[in-house]
Amino acid sequence: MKGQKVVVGVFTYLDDALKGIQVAKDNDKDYQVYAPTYVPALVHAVDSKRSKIAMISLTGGICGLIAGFALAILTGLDWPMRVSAKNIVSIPAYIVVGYEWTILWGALFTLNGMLLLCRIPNPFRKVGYDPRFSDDKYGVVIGCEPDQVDQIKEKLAHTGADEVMVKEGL
Amino acid sequence: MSTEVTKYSGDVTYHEVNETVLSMLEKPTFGWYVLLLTCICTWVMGFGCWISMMIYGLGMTGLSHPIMWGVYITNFVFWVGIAHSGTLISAVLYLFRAKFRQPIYRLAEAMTVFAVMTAGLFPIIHVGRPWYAYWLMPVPNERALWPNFKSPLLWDVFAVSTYFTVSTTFFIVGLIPDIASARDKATSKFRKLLYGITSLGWTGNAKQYKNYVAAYLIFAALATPLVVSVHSVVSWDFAMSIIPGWHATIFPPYFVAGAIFSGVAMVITLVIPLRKVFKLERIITDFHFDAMCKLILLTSGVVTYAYVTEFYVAWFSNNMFERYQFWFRPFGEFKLAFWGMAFCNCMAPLTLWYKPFRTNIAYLFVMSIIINIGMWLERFNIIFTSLARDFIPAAWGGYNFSWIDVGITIGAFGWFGMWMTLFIKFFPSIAIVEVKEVIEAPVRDPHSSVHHH
Amino acid sequence: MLGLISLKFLRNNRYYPFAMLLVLFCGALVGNLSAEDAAGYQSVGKRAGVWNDGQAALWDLNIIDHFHYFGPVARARGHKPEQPIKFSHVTHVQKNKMECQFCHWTSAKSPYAAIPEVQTCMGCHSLIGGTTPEQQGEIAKIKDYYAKGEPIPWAKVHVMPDYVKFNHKRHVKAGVGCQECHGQIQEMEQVERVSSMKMGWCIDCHRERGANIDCAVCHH
Amino acid sequence: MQKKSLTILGQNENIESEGLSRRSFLKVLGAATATTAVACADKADQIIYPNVKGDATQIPGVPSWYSSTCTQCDAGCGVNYKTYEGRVTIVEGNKSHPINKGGLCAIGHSALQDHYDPDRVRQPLEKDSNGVFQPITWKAAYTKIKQAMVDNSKRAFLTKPLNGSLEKLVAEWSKDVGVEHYTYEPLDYSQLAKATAAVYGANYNGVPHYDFSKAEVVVNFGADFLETWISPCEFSRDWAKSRKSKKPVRVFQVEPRLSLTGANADHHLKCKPGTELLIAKAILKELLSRGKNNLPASLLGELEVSLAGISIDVVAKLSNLKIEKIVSAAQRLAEAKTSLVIAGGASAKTNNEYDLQVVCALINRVLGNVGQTINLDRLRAVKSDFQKVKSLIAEINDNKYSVLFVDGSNPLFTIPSDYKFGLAIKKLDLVVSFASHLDETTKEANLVLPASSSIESWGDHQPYVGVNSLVQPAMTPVFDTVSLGDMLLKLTTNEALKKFPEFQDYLKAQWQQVHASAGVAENFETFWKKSLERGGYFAEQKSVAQLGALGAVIVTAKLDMASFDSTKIQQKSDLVLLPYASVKTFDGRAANRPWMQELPDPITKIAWDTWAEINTKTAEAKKIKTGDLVKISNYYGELNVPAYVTDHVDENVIAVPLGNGHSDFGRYASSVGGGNVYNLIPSDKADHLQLFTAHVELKRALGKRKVANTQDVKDSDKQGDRGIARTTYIETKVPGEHKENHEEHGAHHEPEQMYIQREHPLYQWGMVVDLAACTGCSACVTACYAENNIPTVGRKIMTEGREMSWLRLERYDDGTSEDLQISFIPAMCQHCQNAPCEPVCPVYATYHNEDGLNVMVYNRCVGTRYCANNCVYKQRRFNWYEYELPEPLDMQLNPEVMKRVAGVMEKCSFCVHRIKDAKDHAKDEGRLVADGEVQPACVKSCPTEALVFGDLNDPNSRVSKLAKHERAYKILDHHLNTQPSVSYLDNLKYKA
Repeated sequence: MKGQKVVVGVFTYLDDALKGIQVAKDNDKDYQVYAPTYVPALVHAVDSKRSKIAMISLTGGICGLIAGFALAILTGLDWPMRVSAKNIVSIPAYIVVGYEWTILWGALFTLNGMLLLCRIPNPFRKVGYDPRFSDDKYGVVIGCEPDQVDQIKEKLAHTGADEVMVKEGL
Repeated sequence: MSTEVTKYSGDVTYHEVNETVLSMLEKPTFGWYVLLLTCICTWVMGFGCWISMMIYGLGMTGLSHPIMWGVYITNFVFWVGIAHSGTLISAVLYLFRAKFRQPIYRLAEAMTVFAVMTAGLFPIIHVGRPWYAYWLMPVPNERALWPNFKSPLLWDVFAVSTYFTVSTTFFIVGLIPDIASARDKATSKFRKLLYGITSLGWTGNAKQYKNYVAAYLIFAALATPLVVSVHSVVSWDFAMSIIPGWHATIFPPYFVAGAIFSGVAMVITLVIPLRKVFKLERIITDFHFDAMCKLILLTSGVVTYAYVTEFYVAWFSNNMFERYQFWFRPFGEFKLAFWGMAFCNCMAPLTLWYKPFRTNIAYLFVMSIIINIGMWLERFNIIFTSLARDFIPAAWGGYNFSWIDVGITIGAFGWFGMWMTLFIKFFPSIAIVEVKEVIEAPVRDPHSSVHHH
Repeated sequence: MLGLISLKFLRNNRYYPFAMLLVLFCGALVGNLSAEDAAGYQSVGKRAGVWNDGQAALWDLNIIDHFHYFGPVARARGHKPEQPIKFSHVTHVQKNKMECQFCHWTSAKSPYAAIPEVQTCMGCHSLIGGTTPEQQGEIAKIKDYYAKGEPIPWAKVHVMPDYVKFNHKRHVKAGVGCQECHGQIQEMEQVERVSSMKMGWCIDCHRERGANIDCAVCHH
Repeated sequence: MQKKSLTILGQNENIESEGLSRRSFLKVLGAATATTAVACADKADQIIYPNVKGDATQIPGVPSWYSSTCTQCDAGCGVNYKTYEGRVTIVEGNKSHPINKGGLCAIGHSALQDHYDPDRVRQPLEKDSNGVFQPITWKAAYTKIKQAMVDNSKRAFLTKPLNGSLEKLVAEWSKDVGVEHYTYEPLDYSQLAKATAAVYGANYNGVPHYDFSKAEVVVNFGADFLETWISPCEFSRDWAKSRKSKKPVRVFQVEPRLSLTGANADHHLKCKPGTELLIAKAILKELLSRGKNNLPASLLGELEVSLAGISIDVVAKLSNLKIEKIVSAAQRLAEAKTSLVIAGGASAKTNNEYDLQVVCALINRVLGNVGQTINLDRLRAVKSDFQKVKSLIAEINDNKYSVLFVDGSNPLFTIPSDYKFGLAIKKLDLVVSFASHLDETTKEANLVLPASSSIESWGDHQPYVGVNSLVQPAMTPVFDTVSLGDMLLKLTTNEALKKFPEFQDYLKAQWQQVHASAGVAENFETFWKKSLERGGYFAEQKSVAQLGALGAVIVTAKLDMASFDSTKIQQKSDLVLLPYASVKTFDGRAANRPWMQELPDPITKIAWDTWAEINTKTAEAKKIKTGDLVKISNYYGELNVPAYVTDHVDENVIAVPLGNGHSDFGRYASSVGGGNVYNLIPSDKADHLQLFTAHVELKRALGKRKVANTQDVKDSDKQGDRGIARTTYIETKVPGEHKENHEEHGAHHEPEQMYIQREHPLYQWGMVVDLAACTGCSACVTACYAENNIPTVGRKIMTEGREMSWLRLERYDDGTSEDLQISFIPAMCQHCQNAPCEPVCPVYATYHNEDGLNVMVYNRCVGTRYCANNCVYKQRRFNWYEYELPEPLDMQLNPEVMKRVAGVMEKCSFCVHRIKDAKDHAKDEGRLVADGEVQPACVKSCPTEALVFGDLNDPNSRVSKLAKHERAYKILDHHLNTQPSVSYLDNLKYKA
C-alpha cells in the first residue's frame, strides 16, 4: 500500500463501508477493506474481476491426470509382471489412479494457488488491521501521505464510520 | 431480517455468532478432561490389542479360513462411510447452496477428517505384516519393485489417501478465517501463538475473500466427485472380486448412499450433545435437524432399494452361487446381522416420516445410534456372509469370536473421540464466517440495495 | 542485511510469489545432493551396513526399507569377520596359482558353494608347513582341527536370508566370474563382503545379461 | 518384528526344547554330523561348519537318494529317502519296487515323523527304585541284561511279526540265549490264512495275493483293501488300473459302516453287524443254484445240506438289505469272467471270521478265481499267533516267567486289558524294552534300550516269494540308539553269531543265499550294491501253483448257521462296538505323528481326535448330536469321545477308529484322549483278536467337544449342482462310451476370452487328476506336508479353521444312505490362467510366470489376504501364527522350500523347486525337461497314479493327452472362466 500513513475507518454497517470505499476510490488512493465475513457486494466493490484460481486448479488437474496414468503405466512397464490374463498396461484399471490424482493434484494446486493469491501464510499483520474486523466490524484502510491524513480522515468520518484511526503505513 | 434467513441460522447477529462459537473454546471443564481421558484410555487399550496381535500373529483375531476379511475391514468401511457425510455436507450441499449446512458443516468436516484418520488405521491393522504396509505406496526402492496398479486395494490406497489429503485441506482452508477470529479474541499466550500460526496471517481483506471464496468453490467442486469416487472405490474392493454377493455392479451407488446415510446419522449423534453442552440452540435449530432427517429418509430409501435389488438380481440371474448366498444371508449363520441391519436401516428410519419425531431431539439421538449400528451391521453382513459361503462347499467356514477384534473396534471410537474432543476445545467447531454469511449484513439504510448487487 | 531485505521482500504483497519460489528453490537445494555428497552418503550407508551399491543408492529414498536390516551387520557390504584361521587368498591364489574350484569344488556342482572340507586343506598342508612362523602357527591350527576331527568354525561372510534360494552352480556354469560378486578375492588377505548382495543388485545384473527375473527363480 | 511362535500343542510342555531357530537348519552346510547343526542356534546363521572329511559322492546342497523298504506295516513297499547333508527330508515310493511301484500311503510318508519324533528315547534308560527312568550307558545296559540271562528262569521275547534276516536272527538268538519268541499283531490275517489252507490246500497256509486289476467283479465283506488291509498301496494300484480302464472293476462292499474302501465301491451294502457270513452263504447258495458248482460231488452234497437253512429272504431280513442287492451281487459274480470275493477288516473280526473266510474262499473256488485273480505263489506268511501270546500271558500270571523282552510294538496298548497283560507285566522280574518310545509298554519296563528306526538301520523284508527288499540306513542315528539286530548280536553268546560284528554283516551273509538263488552272473559285491540301489532283488514270478484237493479240512468249518447269533443284535437297544483301523493311526502306531493327527480322516474329515460314528436314528433316540461327548462303556472299560452322527453306519453299530487314547507314547498321542478302544474288547477263547464287541452301552456324556473337523459347516459336504467332483455313471454294457449330459459337464469348454491369453514359450505346467483312480487315501496330503514344510497347527487352532494344508481332500456326500454318492477330490491350487487371486494383490506377491504357474512370493507378501478371498477354489492358506517345530522334528524340513513367517499367504506351488531342479538338470545336459521328469510330491506319492503332472505345451506329454480326455473337466471353469491348469477326469461308477 502506497503511503507512509494509513487512515482506518471502522464500520458497523455495510452500506457505510461501501461509502468508505468510494472515498478511497474518489481520492485515487490505495486502500484495503476488511470484513468479518464474505460479503459479495463488498468484494465486488473492491475488485470485480474473476479470480485466477480456476486456471491454477485446471493446470493441477491436468498435470495430475497425466502423472497418475504415467505412474501406473511406467511402473507397470518397469518390471512387467502378468497378473491373471490382464495386459501389462491395463488402461481401464489405471483410470482410478488417473482420476484420483487429477483431484489430488487439482486440490493441491488450488491450495497453493489460494495461498499465493491470498498472500498467506504471512506472519505480518496487515497495516491498519483491527481485531474487531474479525468480529462484526467492517474496516476500510486508506493509504496516504502524512499531509493528506486529515482530509481523508474527515471524509471517512462523514461516511458513518464508528471510529476513524490513523496508523503508520509501510 | 427476513424470516427465511432466520430459519437458516436463528435470530442472531454477527457478534453473537462470534461470542457463542468462541465461548466454546474457553477453559476446559472437568467433564471435558474426563471425556478426553476416557477416549485416550480406550484407544490405548485398542492399541494394546493391536500390539499383542502383532506379537502373536493374526490368529488372535476371529478371522479364519475362509473369512479372511472381518471386523477390521468392516470397521474400515464403516469409518470411511462416516467420513463421507462430512464432505457431502460441506461440499455437495455447498454446491447446491443448501443453507442448512452452515452451522453443522464444520463439525461434519472435522468428523470426516478424524473418521478417515480412524479408517486409515484399519487396513494397516488388518494386514499380516503391517511393517511392510508401505509397500503399497509407489515408493522408489532398491528392489526396483512397484505396486500393482491393477489391484483394487491399490486404488483404495490412492482413493483414501487422496480423500484424506483433500478433505483435510478443505477442512483447514475452511478453518483459516475462523482461527483468525479466535486469534483476535485469544487471551492466553499459548492460544495466541497457536492461532497466530494456524491462521496463517489471515486478515479477511476483500482480495483474500475473493480468492478464498473462488478457491473454496473449486475445492467443493473437486471434493464432490471425490466423495462419490472414494466410496465407489471402497465398494470396488468387493465388487471387483469374483465372490458371490460381492461381484455386483450395484455396489458403488449402494455404498455411496449408505455412506451418506451413516454419515448424517453420525453428525446427528455428535451435534446433539454438542448443542446441548454449549447451548447452541440459537445457531443449530430444529430446522437443521429436520433437514438432516429428510436426508436420512432419502438415503435410507436408496439403501433399502439396494438391498431389495441385490436379492432380486440374485434370483433373476439364476446363478446358483448367488442364490445360495442370498438365501444364506437372511437364514444362515449370520442371520442376526442381516435382520439387525434390515431393522436398523430400513424399518426404524421410517418413523421419521412423522414430523414430530424429526424434531424430537432425544428420539433423534437414539435413532442416529440405531442407524450407525445398522450400517456397521450392513458392512458386517456383506463381508462375512459372502466369504463364509462361496463356491467350494468343502472350504466353507465360520468366524471365531475374539476379544481382540472387540478391543480394537472400541479403541477406534476412542481414537476418533479423542481427536473430536481435542478439536472442539481448540478450534471453532462452528464455521463463524460462514454462519455470518447467511446472516444478512447489517445496513444503516434498510432500503439500500447492497444485497442485490 | 540479507535478512532485512528478505523481510522487506516478504512484507510486500507484490513480491510474495517470488519469495515463495525462493523458499522452494532453497528447499530443493537442501534436498538434493551433489556428486561428492552422494559419495559420502554411500560411505555412510556402507558404514551403517544399510545401503546399496552403485546407482541405486542415489535414488533409494526408501529408508524404512532398510530398517529391517539394521540388525544383522553380517548382511552388509564391508562385512569382514575375524576368521578362526588367518587364511589368505593372496598366498593361495596369487602366489601359488591355485584354481578357485580346486578347493571350492562344489561351486559348479551344487547350489551351495561350500567351504572346503578340512581334509582338503590337509591334502596339501600335511606336506606344506608354511615358511614364516605366523604361517606355521595357522597351519598348525588346521592340523589340530583335523586331528581332533572337528570342523573349522569359519565365520560366514556372505550371509543370505533364507527366503532367497541362490543357485551357485548355475551362475558358475553361465560364466559369471567369481570376482563379479565376490570382488577381487585373490587380493584379499581377509575376505570381505564387497557387494551388497541385495535384490536390486542381483536384478541389475540379471537384466543386463538378460537372465531370468522371474520371482520364482529365487523365491520359493 | 519378531513373531512369537506357537509350539504345536503338547501336554508335556517341559519336553519342548528351545528349538532350532528357523534359519539355522537351512544353511548349515556339510555339517559333520547332524547334531552339530543343532548345537548353536543363533550363531549358526553366522558360522559355517565344513565337513572334516569329504566324500565326493556327497555334495553339500545336492540331495542323495537311498532305496529302502517301508517298515510301517508288513506290506513291504519300496521307498526312496531323499537326504540333504545327512538328514532325510522326505520318503517317497520306489518306482522300481514290485509291490508299490512308486506310490506310498500316508502312514508310509509319516515314518519320518516317527524317526524325528521329539519324544523318542534318546539313550538307554533304567528305571530306578522310585520308578523314574535314569540314563545309563549302553555297556551298563548290556551288562545288566547279560546278568539277568544267566539263571534258569524262563524268558520270553514278545515282538510284532518280524521278517527276513531279522526274523532269522531273532530265532537264532532266542534259541541261543534261551528265550521263547512270541509274535503278536492285533490286526492279523490268521483266519484268512487258515481258510486259505483249508480250501485251497494245506500247503497254502498264508495270505494269497489278490489281483484287483484282473477282476471284473469284486464282492468284499468289509476288507479295507484301499486303506490298511494286507498291502493297500499294491491293491489300490491294481484297483485303480482297472478303474481307469475301459472296463472298470465293479465292487460290492458289504459292511455295517462306511469305510473308505466302501465309499469307493460301486455298491455299498450296509448290513447288520455280523451278518456278513449269512450274506456270503446266501451268495454261495445262489451261485451253486446258478450252476457254478465246480466242486467235488461229495462236498456239493455236504454244502447242500449245510446251506439248506439259508434263504435269501431270511438273510435279507436279518441283514437289513434288499433282496435285489444280494441277488445282484451273486448275479454279477456268476456273469463275470473273473471275479474276487474277499473278507476282512474290522467288521469281519468276529468269532465266525474263519467261517466267513472259508465261504469266501469256496466262492472263489467255485468261480474259478484261483490262478486268475488269486495267486497262491505269492503267499504272505502269517506269523502272529495270538493263542501262544495268550498262553504266555497266562504263564506270566502264574509266575512262570521272570524276564520279558519286548520290541516297539506296544502290546500293552493293543492287547485288551481283559487279557490281563497289564497285570502280567508287573509280575516279571525284568522287562527289557527295545522300543524307541516311552509308550504304555515301555513305561512298565525296567530297562529301555532304544532301537534305531528303520531309517537308521539295516534289514530286509520278504513279503512274498520273489520280492527280496532291502532296508538300509539313510542317515546316522538321530539319537544314541542302536538297531535291534545290532543289540541282539551284542547280547549273544553264540560263537556262530559272534563272528558277525554288526547286523549288516549278518544281513550280507543271509543275502549270499539270495545271490545264490538268483543265479546271476555278477559277483556278490556287485549284486549287493545293485540290490541296494534298486531297493532289493526282485525275481521273476514262478509258475502257477496247483490247487490242492479239497480234503477233510473243509468239514471242520462249520457250515451251518453262523455261530455268531446275529438275531440277538436285531434288538434296537443292543449296540455293537466296531473298532476299525483308520488311515490316520492304523492300529495305534502312527498316533504320535503330528502329520497323521492333523490329517483329516477321509470319511469324517475329523483330525486330532477319536470319534464315535453313530447312526442318525440311534443318535436321535439318545438325543445325541454331532460333537456331543458320548460315553461308550461295557464291563471292561469306557470311552469318552465326541459323536459323529451319520447315516452311513448301521443302527446297531458304533464305529470307533483304533489308535488313539494313548496315556503314554508322546506329546501328540497323549493329547488326544477319549480312552483306548482296545480295552473294551472282552477276552475270548478265539485264536485271533476279535475287534467286534457286542453289548456296549451308549450314553450322552456331559458337555460338547469342539472337534477339529475340516468340513463341519452345515451343508459343506453337499456339492449339489456345483459340479466340483463329478461322476459318470456307467449304465450301458460298454463303459466309457456313454456320457451323461456331456455338454453340461463343460469338458472342452473354451469360453470366449476378453483378454489376450498368455503365451508360454517353453513350458506350461499342468496337472490331471483322475477321480476314477482317486481313493481319497490322503497320501498326497501328507506328502505335501513333508515336502513343503507345512506346519501342523494342533487341535485347537484346527478347530478355528486354520489348518495349513496346501492340498485339501474334499469329500462330498450327496446321496442318501440308500443311494450312496460319496466323491473325493484332491484339490490344490489350480494355477488358473485367468487367476482371480493375481490382479487383486497390491504388491505383485502373486503373479503368473512364463511357465503358466501361479507364483506366490512369500517374502513380498504384506498379508492383505485379498487373494485368498478372491480365490475361487479357496486354496490359499494364511499364516495366522508362526509355528515352531520341536527339535529334532525340524531336521525333516526341506531346505529347498522356505519356511513362511506369520502374516503371509501361502499355497501350493506345484512344487516349483522340483521344477527348478529338473530345469537345472536339463540345462546341464542341454535339453528340455522330459515328460515325467518333474513330479510334485503329491503326484509322486499317489499309489494309484491318479495324479499326472507335466507340460501342457508338449502335445505328446501324458498330461496334455489326458487333459483332452473325454472325461476331462475343470472345476467351475464354465461358470467363472478361471482357466485352471488342473483338469479332473470324471469318476466312473456303476449305477446298478
